[in-house]
Amino acid sequence: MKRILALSLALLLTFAAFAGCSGASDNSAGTPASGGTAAAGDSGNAASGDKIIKLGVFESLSGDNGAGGKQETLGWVYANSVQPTIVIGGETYTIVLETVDNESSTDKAPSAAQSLVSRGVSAVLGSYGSAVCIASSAVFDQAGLPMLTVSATNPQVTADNDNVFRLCFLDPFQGTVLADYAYNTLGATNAYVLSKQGDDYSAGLANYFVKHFEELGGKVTDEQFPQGNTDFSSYVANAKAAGAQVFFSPVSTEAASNIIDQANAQALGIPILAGDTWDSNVITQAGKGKDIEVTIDTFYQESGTPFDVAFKEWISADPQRLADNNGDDTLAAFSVMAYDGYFTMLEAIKAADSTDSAAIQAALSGVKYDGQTGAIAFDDTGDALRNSAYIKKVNTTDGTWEFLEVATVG
Amino acid sequence: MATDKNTVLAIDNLTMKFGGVTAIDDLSLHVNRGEIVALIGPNGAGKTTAFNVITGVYEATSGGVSFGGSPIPKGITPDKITKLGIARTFQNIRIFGSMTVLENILVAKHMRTKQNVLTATFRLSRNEEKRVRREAEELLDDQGLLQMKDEIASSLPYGLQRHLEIARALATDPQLILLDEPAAGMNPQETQELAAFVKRIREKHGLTVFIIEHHMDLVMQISDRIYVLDFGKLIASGTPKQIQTNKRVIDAYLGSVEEDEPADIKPSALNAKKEGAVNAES
Amino acid sequence: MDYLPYLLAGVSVGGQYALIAIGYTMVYGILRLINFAHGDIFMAAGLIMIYLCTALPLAVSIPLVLLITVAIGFVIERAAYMPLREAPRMSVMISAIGVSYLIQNLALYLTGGLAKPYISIPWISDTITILGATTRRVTVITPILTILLMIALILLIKKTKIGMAMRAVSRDFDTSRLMGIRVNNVISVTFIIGSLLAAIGSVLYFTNYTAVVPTSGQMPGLKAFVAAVFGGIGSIPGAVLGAFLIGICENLIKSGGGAWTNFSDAFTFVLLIAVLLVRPTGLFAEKKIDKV
Amino acid sequence: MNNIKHRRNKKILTAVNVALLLAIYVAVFVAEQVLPQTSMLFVVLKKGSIYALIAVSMNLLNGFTGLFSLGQAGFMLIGAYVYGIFTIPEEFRQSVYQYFDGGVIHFTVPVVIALVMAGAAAAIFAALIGLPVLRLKSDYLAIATLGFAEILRALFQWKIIGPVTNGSNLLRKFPNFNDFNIKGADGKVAVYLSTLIPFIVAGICILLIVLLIRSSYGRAFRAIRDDEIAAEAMGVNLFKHKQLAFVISSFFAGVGGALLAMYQMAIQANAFTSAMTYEILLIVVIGGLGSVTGSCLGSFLFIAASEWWLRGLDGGTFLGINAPGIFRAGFRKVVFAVIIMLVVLFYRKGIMGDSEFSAKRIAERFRRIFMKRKSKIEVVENE
Repeated sequence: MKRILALSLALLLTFAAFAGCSGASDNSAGTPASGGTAAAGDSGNAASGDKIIKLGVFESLSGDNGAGGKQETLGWVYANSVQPTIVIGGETYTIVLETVDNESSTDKAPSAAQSLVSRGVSAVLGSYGSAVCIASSAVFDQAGLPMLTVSATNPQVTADNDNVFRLCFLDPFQGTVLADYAYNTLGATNAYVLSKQGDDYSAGLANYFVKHFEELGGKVTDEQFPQGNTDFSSYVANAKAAGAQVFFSPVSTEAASNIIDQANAQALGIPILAGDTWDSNVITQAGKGKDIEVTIDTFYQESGTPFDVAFKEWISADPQRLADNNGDDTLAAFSVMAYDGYFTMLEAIKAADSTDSAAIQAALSGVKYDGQTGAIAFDDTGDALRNSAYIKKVNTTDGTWEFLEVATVG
Repeated sequence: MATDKNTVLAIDNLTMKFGGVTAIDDLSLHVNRGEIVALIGPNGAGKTTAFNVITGVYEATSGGVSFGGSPIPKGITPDKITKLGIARTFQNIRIFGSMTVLENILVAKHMRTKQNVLTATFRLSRNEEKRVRREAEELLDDQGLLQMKDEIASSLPYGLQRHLEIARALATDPQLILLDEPAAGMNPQETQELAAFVKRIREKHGLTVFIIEHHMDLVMQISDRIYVLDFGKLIASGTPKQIQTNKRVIDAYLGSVEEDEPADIKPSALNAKKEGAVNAES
Repeated sequence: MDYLPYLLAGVSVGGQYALIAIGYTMVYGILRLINFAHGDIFMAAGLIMIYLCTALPLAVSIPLVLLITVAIGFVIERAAYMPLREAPRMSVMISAIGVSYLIQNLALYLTGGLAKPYISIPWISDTITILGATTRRVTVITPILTILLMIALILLIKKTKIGMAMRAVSRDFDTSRLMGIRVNNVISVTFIIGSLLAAIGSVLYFTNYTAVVPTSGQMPGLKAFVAAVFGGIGSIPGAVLGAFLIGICENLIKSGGGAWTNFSDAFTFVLLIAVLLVRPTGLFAEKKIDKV
Repeated sequence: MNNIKHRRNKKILTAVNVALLLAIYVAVFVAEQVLPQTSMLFVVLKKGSIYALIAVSMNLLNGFTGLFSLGQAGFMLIGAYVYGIFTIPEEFRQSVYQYFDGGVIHFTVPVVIALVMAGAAAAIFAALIGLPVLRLKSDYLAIATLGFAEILRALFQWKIIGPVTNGSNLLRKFPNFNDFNIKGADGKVAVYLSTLIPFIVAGICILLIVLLIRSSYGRAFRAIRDDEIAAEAMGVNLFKHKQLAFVISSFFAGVGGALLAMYQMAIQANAFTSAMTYEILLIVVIGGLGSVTGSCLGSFLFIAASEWWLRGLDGGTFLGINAPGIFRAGFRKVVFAVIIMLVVLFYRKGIMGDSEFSAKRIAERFRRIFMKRKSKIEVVENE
């Protein structure tokens, strides 16, 4: 008896799936999602008869990069709430965001990407984290969808991927800026570099930092920790044993807060330097009241502009958004980058004047847009023409970011 | 006992110790071709341990076992000993429960089939397979198990499972078969059938049989010679007649004999007494 | 090369693994079940502590978190494992994997998955210096507390009635049932003790490594299980020794520096396999001769 | 007499089975031409067939031979990497191996040969670790094989051998399923084969495993599972047969890993975690230990449920209910965990137990129903 029950269950589910998908891919199961993990409401369901254009939000909402992915998604959703409609071919379209979680893992990313493709999105926004971008770029390429990431800095994200565009600077640039800063500004000649094994971004940025730092004549101790490791006390001890004058660690916020904590516990005593992934209030909260010096480079620095104020109000208006932003309304750089990315994509859609993804992809490379994070333009491989990074420090007394300088190279 | 040409199995000064316990103490015995030899003794006398040493499950602490005149090298795995030609059954039935009756027999034939994993998978050695299947079905027919060849082994009644285990042992084309309490749990009528059967496999397959058994009437009826073990030591050996009247054997089984008991004991009486002794001891 | 900081770190993390490993080895000893969810109960204890401390004073929240964790352990056993008492071993293991998924993803769903900073418990998280190496007081407390708890547990098992019942059930499940031992209660007590030790371990562990995420129970859980197997499944002193050995070796490898550091986790398994080759059932497990 | 009748019946039943299988393959081919390429059904079919092969290879070990091994992810890793390393076209090697200036391997191998090499590499490695590991008893064997998989994962990400394995970075740009689509003159795809290819490769491999299980060696494996000591007493060399099962299972896990690489189009050693092995174990146990069709059915259900049907639970709407507050990230996995525990609660031996879903079972079922009705009619006639 049980066997028949099992088989009929299986057949029923397969049948339901068939029905689901045979209804063609544009109106997938359920009404068009109001999108976004953050609060709904703002971009309203499609009124009857009104035209809609779907944009896919492909982000890491769980796993190691979950924190960064959630903060970046806030940028997409806020931008969508500010500008929910667009005029294409004379008609106003409502922009609907379709969200999917790639779990920051390269073996789940392709299926998550395919799920977005099956919902008939015209273009893809995201993702945070270079590895999942690289892993899913081929899936979106097969479906002819352009992909715009705002925080994945590894060069391989756009190399030989003509459907992938990027707003942020690249690791070679970021590595050089940080190596310069360590060698010239901090005066360090002996650096200790700790990167995470199996993470493209981490290994890549560390590689460029080491290369440039050694070109400047500095000595480097380069080590990697395995995935899932939380005990950094030995690595801190290694740094002290190596007599390093700067501790460079391009890792995710979860590992970062452990490093800060153990550096403080073992009185590391030398400045900690890191890349854009550390630009989040997880770090300022971890550094508050600790005897450590943390300096990072990033794409954007909050400076009380009307945009900053409006964005912060929008975040604190909803408890879920506050929780996604890790409890307070400090703006993470990649949230603002996402905001600019949304409008860059809108520029491309207007230039293409159609919802066809191929046209949008063609138009995207020619887009020029003046965003909150500076002028945006693309070179022929799809990378942003950016040569400046904001350097800022953790103010350990009140747990906020303290702007230092804008660093440029060449 | 000089080991002459037709000695199939010989155990020389075998001792087996588990930690402090001496399960078998300096045991020597031999079994000649075509003989049915029984190994009896109260529970815990070391009978099954002796079988396990012969079949390589345990490695002897000292002394050795030789088969067909040549000594069995120490520490070789049981499957190699089976390949030499010694097959066995187990005290508590160990058939392959989830497989069919025929498959149980075919497993025993596996090592004798000339094949490797590729020829077997792609069914290249077709005639080998036919031969093996035919032999297996003959064996089952001989055991009266043929019509249930596709039944799952564990669904068979207890008695038939016993027969299956014996048939499976025969399927390895042995020269010597070790039967470990085959009649355990069988009613008298089944025991008689078994006695006839053991005699038949000796004639039909020219087999030598070495049997551990508690059913004295079965032992006395079919054995050419009997060895008696007590606490790991050989206390008597000889024809069934001699063993029945041997005082040391009776003591071992019954404890010291009360005065009024008649000297020679009929097997059935001995048997009943034995049940009593066993319960007391375990 | 001053090895003290590495030894200290090793002994401290070794002690924390030991507290988890004891839970593994007890549950396995009795149910022959690899309780995949045990590492996640350890993580859940950490998260619950953080949420409790936002509302309650420390003196209340520590006993409360121990209580809640024990309750979770008890409920998991009754809900997920008891109905499968007669099921094949593999199905109970899948149920354990299911529970592990459930706890991890429930934590992700409720807390949003962001790294939550663990509160600093006053006395034990102060920094102290021993012979020149600066570390936290918890790195010294952990080994001592672990040894004390182990001794207490061994006394419980050797001297008390419930201890004897546990030994009986682990020796032979069905016969002890025949002897009138209420097996389900014994199992529940095992889970309760296991979860209690895991909760204590989590308080110590997260004081040292303060970021708690839904997956932070995975690696310590796996290492504790390796320690339990390493020491001989079913033997509590074996599990504790195994955990200390793994903790120390792991950190010594990290001190090796250079290209070797990313092998610190993998090395734990090299160590385990080396031991299993010499002693196929772990260091202290009793040799089982299978009756033929 | 009944022997001939028996053999005739057997022929009919195998014919029906073959027809059933063919029907599935035709259905997949037709579905691929008819339905829109973007449908999630093809994700389930592609990944489902790959996981089915890996599940059957694990079932060969855990289900048929009774060896409890948790090393599947390690062998998939070897298979995926060997496939990737030897098939990346020369012009992409410079950008893929960017930190190792193009890596050391500068030749490519046709896809079919790469698949076999992937399996062979995994098999060779299995033979090596089989020597020390196969003497261990069940749970110790499980933890030892799990250990080897973790060691492998750390090894493949080691910077020192980066020129071969690209260290922590992704391998990509190697041929994948979509390259098999036949393009028409105008460059547009005329015939889609990208879902049929994994079905065919997985089908062939599973057929080989079934042939092995039905052969004399398969019986020896099952004998070892039922009673190791009795099997040895019947002349089955334990070590040789366990090693054989372990090596063959790893070969097909390697091929499965290569197919997974073709599906994902980018692979990273970091993703082949023990959690991946648990997923496969889940499929095997829920499908039914010792049932090949059980593993296949279990794999398609597992992929469909986790990757498709429950996807809405993360993204705001599910079955028409629109509640972004509840359906947030992580909720899908919570529901999935509960489903796993319920399924294993009700189907202790798995959905299929250890029997196979085949024409023979359907025939038996009809015969049993038919007999019951016939006996009722006879009763009526006799009165």
